[in-house]
Amino acid sequence: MKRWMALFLIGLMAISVVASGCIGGGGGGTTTTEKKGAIAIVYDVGGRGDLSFNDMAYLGASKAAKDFNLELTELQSNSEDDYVKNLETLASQKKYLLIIAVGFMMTDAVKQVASEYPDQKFAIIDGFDKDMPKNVMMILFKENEGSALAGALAGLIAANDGKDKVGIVLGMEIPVLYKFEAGYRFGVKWAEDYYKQKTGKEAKIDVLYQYTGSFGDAAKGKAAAQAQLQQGAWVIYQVAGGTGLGVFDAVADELKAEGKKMGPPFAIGVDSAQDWIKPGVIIASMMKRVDVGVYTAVKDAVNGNFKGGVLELGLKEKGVGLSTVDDVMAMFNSLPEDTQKQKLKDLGFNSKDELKQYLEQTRGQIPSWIWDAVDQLKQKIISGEIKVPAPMDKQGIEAVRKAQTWQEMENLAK
Amino acid sequence: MEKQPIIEMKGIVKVYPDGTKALKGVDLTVYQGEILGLLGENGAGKTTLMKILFGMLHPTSGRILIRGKEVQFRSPSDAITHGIGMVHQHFTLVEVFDALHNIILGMEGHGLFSRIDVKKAREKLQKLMNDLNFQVPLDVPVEDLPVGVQQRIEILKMLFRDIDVLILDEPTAVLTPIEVEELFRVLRHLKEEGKTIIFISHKLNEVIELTDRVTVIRKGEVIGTVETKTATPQLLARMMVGRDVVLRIEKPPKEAGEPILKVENLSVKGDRGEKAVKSLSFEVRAGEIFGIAGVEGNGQTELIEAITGLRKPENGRVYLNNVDITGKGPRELYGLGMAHIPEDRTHMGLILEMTVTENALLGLQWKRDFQRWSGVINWRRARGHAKSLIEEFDISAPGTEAPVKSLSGGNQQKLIVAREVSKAPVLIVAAQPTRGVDVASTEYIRNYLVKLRNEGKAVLLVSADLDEVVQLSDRMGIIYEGEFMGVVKPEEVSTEEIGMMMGGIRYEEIRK
Amino acid sequence: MDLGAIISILFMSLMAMVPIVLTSVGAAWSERAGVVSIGYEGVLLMSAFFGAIFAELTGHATIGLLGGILVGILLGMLHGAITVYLKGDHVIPGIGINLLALGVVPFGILAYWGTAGQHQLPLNAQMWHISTQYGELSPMVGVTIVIAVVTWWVLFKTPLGLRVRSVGENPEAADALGINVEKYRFWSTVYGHALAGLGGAYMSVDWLGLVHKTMSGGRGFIALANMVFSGWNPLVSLIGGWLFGFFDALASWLAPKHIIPGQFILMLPYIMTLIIVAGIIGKARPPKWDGRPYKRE
Amino acid sequence: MKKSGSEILESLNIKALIESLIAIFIGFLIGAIVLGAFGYDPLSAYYWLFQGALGSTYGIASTLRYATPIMLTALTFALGTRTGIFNIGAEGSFYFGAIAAVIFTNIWANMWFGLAMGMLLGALWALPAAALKVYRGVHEVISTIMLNWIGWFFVLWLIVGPYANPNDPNKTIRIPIEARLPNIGYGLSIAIIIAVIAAALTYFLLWHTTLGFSMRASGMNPKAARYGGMSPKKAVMWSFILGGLLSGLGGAMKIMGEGPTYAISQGGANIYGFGFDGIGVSLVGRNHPLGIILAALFFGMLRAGTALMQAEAQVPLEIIKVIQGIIVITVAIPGLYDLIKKVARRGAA
Repeated sequence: MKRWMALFLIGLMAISVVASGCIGGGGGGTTTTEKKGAIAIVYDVGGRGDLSFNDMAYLGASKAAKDFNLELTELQSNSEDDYVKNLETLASQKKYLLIIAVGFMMTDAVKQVASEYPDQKFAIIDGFDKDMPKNVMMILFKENEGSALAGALAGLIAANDGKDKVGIVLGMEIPVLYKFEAGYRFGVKWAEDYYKQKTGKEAKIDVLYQYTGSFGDAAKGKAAAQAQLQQGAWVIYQVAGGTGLGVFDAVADELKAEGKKMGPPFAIGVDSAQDWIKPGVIIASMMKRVDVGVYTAVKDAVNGNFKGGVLELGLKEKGVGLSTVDDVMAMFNSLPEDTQKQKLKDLGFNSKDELKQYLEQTRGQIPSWIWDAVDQLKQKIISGEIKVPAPMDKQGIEAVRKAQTWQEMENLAK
Repeated sequence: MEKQPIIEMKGIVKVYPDGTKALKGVDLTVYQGEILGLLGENGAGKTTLMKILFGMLHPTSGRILIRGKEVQFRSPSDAITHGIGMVHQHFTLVEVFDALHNIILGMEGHGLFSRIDVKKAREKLQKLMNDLNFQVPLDVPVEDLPVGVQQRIEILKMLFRDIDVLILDEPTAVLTPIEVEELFRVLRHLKEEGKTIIFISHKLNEVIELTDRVTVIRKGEVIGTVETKTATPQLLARMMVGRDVVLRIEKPPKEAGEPILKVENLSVKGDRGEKAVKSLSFEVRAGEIFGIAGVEGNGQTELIEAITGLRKPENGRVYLNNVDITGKGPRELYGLGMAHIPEDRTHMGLILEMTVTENALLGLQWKRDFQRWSGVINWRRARGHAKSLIEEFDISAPGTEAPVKSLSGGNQQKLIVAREVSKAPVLIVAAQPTRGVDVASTEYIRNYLVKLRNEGKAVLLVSADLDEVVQLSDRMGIIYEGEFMGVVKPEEVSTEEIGMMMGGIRYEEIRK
Repeated sequence: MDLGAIISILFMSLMAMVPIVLTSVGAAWSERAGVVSIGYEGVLLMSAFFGAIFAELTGHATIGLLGGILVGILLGMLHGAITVYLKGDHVIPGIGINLLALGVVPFGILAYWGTAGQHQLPLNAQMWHISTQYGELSPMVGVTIVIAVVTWWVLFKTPLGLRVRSVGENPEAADALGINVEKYRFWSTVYGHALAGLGGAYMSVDWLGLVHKTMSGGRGFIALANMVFSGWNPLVSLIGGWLFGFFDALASWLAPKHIIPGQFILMLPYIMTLIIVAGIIGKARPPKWDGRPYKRE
Repeated sequence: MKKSGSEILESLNIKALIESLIAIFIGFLIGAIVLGAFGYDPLSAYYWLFQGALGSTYGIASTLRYATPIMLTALTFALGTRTGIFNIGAEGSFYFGAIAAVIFTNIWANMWFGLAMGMLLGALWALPAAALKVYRGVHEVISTIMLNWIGWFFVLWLIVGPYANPNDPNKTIRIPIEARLPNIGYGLSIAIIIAVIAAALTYFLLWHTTLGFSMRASGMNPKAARYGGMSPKKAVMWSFILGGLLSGLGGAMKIMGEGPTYAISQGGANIYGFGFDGIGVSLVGRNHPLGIILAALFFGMLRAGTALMQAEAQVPLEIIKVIQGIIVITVAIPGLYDLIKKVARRGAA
């Protein structure tokens, strides 16, 4: 029997290998054409495929690589312990024009490695340190500004439909997310005020919020969103990476249950223009244009304009903003060809144009004055007339949560 | 009526992988409808023979015929299909199942996925129990039932499978006298029903009371078969234990000194909660070997464990050199001058995976001699110690750092004896000191025990080997079901009388 | 809390219970036969991944579920081969399977779909759901209930179940009555892992419609806790698993109200299990030969 | 402490060591087949893997850095198995060691104090499982799995709540500079030296002390240990406590010795998984401190090499986990050596 089992085990291993061979496909294709140089990108632990900022960073880097004929090297990080090693390994090769670190988690690592390699140029997304060496460009985003637009959109949709709750589902409770939450709350309060001024009717809109504790557990996101929907949330903003995918799912289910193809209720996407993931469900996305940031950094490095220090991208710099249909289509076009085809097939569209039409139709579900109002807020923020709070710690966010009006919140921002 | 042989075993030989010859060509005939007693000391080969008949062991050579047809059993279920059932000394019941499910297990009827027809099974069982005129509760988990009832469930389990031959291995060992009576009644009833019963026992009275014929086995050979009607306890005892004494041990007469070990009214419970040792009292004096003879399983193990600190006694006291040691742990006892040669060499006396040195240190590890500083072992000394034990006791070992499992059984045992003696004890408790040990080592160990006695140490010897006890002891107690049937000087009694005491007859009764 | 909310929580908890219940029921069966595995976390993850591939290749969610079962069967055979036939340790292979899953799934997602970490399933590869105004229900909820009930029934009412339990309680006794201990143990292990495989595939092709590299999220361990909690009884596992789902849903429900830190709610099942195994409340006794290899003398 | 190398080797089982090497070989072999199947070049992958791990001083330093925490958690597991128990609670003790370092160095900025408190809390977290095992007979696999999760959520709460860094709440408060472990270059702290010393001490404990003697004796044969005057219960208790202590030390050193952050990240990402990895290390190292040092270095190497492997061979780093998983499963096959010999003989015949 033992012998038989031994053969079985070996057979099983063989089967598993063959099976994995069958599902094998792409990967590994390295181009042989001459490149003018190289850039490298180190992803955060989430890694590519988050449909969020790691993917956006890739989008920017790959576009830059193509435009400037550069070789692109990507490194995943298995855990935080890998940051220093990944950066150090790349830096020691001394062949990269620029090394881009994606994510605030890498701040300390970049600081350390950059001081060891003063001649190597670095860029870090979302990371800030006041003692950062000169060879590092720190690209920051004003997520609070973008989130304010999401909040205004959500608040107005709810008010317009006579609802009194909107939701936000977040990932792990980390301070970066406080900026999203605060901006969103600000937008909602602003919407209350705007609605009252426009219609003369009182609107009181509560924000249901939940930190799910994870960026990777879609089940949790779905449960959280379902709970909020049941408690009356009319629009839900997701700021939770992979967990947020469950939010879309929950809203889609809700629509299906009501026999609707399009919202409301709606979801709002985050980071990239995520609308295409579930057209009809996602009214818009708060884009954080990590791609723009990365592209800018590479461009500067190529053109010799690279400067260390902070590059802060807000609404004004088009670093954040609500997605337009064109943004969504651009994002969609950046997907691999077969993914696009498959997605269209799933959605039951014959062409990209149909998708585009559908997206426009979705946006048509809400009156245009709402879109105008959101744009109005955007202009005011750009002009500096309105300031959006950006709390960086627990007390800060608690203060925002307590604030009753957007003006109160604005005072906190000052 | 002419007797029909139902089972014929011919020339059964069983050699275990380690070379032990358990059966040396045994012939056994069992007739339809009789109760056959299978009598013998332990190690005689009774159980081995029956396990072969039940398909649990495979004979090295020999043939088995059932109703004249030759059979070969691969497993117990083969035996059951041929109508042979066995109730083991330790039961094979699923403790959490009730009696009903234990009995029908594997014989549930219908397909595997259909519902068990509990009602039908119950009816069938009830009828069976009514026929046999004994009852067991069918719905109580068997772990909650007394052993006597569990045994009946085992018997029912076999009968449920329509067996014709029922083998019972030492069935009365764990029963109370009333339960024994009840069992005998059931067995007689079964006989009337036409079943054949093989009754393994070492208890003379029971064999005489119950069986039709008795086959006596000794050292893997059949000594003879007698009609029970014609047998006397004396005859059976002689057949069972009688032998030529092979080894002679020189033992000069010696006056015993002060009592070293005193045991007073000691009662100990066994693993199943039964009373294994019943209010036993005795003492072992300096310069004396006190032997305890008896068939295994009569409380010796529990007695020794209670004395050596491995088991908490129920009642009574134990004194060593007038110090009350009742309930003290081994470490303290070793400090007070006790040494213990345990009966289970491979599971208790040694750690087979460890080296000779490590084993030589077992129980001595706290001695200052072997400590470099407190808590740290001085292995150089320990190795030296092991080396001196090897030399002194002439242990053949590949080296002090070889794992002990690479030593032969005899040398392993010598290592234990050497280690225990090196503790410079005042009392040596030696349990089965020569079991499974080759002739040369046996002689060496026995002589050494006598030497210790001559040096004035107290020796408590427990052995299932009667020769050993008789030859070595100055005084001996014969234990039966946790009690002494008599405490005698070996030279004052005959082997026959000892055999009768081992079979459960009190010395006073024999002398009457 | 109005009726709608209650029904909604109920639906959520029913959907959430499926992988936990299936795994607990499978694990209970396997341990009743005496084989312990702590590799269910890895089985869930790998079958979620491979199940999704099967579903996408064929365009049928049900094939995906079957694919998950197949992955479970293969892993169960591996575990059974090592533990039952080669008499190996019961815990170590599970550790290896969990570790393997953490490599195979992220690697596989990247290699197969070209995305890192997660993949959304196309609609045609997702299971059809029953929609109501309070939320959705998967037919798998019903299947799970049926599996739990049938498994319980077979385990406690049929000859097969009696034999499986005897093999885990006292293989000697079973062996003496002609029951092939190794065969029963091996196939029980396979069945246990197959159910976990079904649960894993459910997560990807049915419940969530996506594959994520850490999507098992500790459910394999929760399922083990639930199994102990339920006293190795599939029917109680069903209720226990639903309770876990219910508390999970309730915790999500309560979370926006921010009463106690979420971490403490998440701890609850583990604390409860610890209390139960410690015998402080209730009684949980594993099968007597659970986790012990059986060798005939 | 004078001992010959051969003596240590004797306590290592050579055949078992060969089995580990076979397992590693099979792991790489299947890894290569998987890589090949997906269109990657396994040779180049492995070349750059080893180049990355051993080809430069920095690579070697990374290898040592990665080897440190898993060496300690592996020792925890090994102490358990040597005492006959399956202690998979290293993970939980590791969390508590880490959080203890954060909490207590901020009370008194002293390295030794931080390490000591890490060990203490690590040991404390091992106590419930020990007590449940000894007094209630609860199987340690169940209790330690549960305790790991409870510890995980508890520590998550501590790091997001009371001990979050007010200036940078993405992590906990940092270890004060005075309390950090001295750096010996290339991002490597003296943690590795302490870990190797801990392994040596564990060896010394198991093979040179009375306590270690009774632990090993209890693990191999509790009945004989009792006969030898030892207390198997006490041995089990000590095994849990000392094991927790080692993992606690590992957790404390992870935070106190590893830059650049010297803090626990939110979500506990830099303290998660070391206990589980340690089990694999211990199994491959045959539960022997010397074997564990080697196995930890090997596992550390696998992780240190991934950066270059990704950069130069474009191979996803997850392949390393695949290889590790296969190695552990292969190690779990009992009598692997004899099995392979038998199959090989059959093949030759």
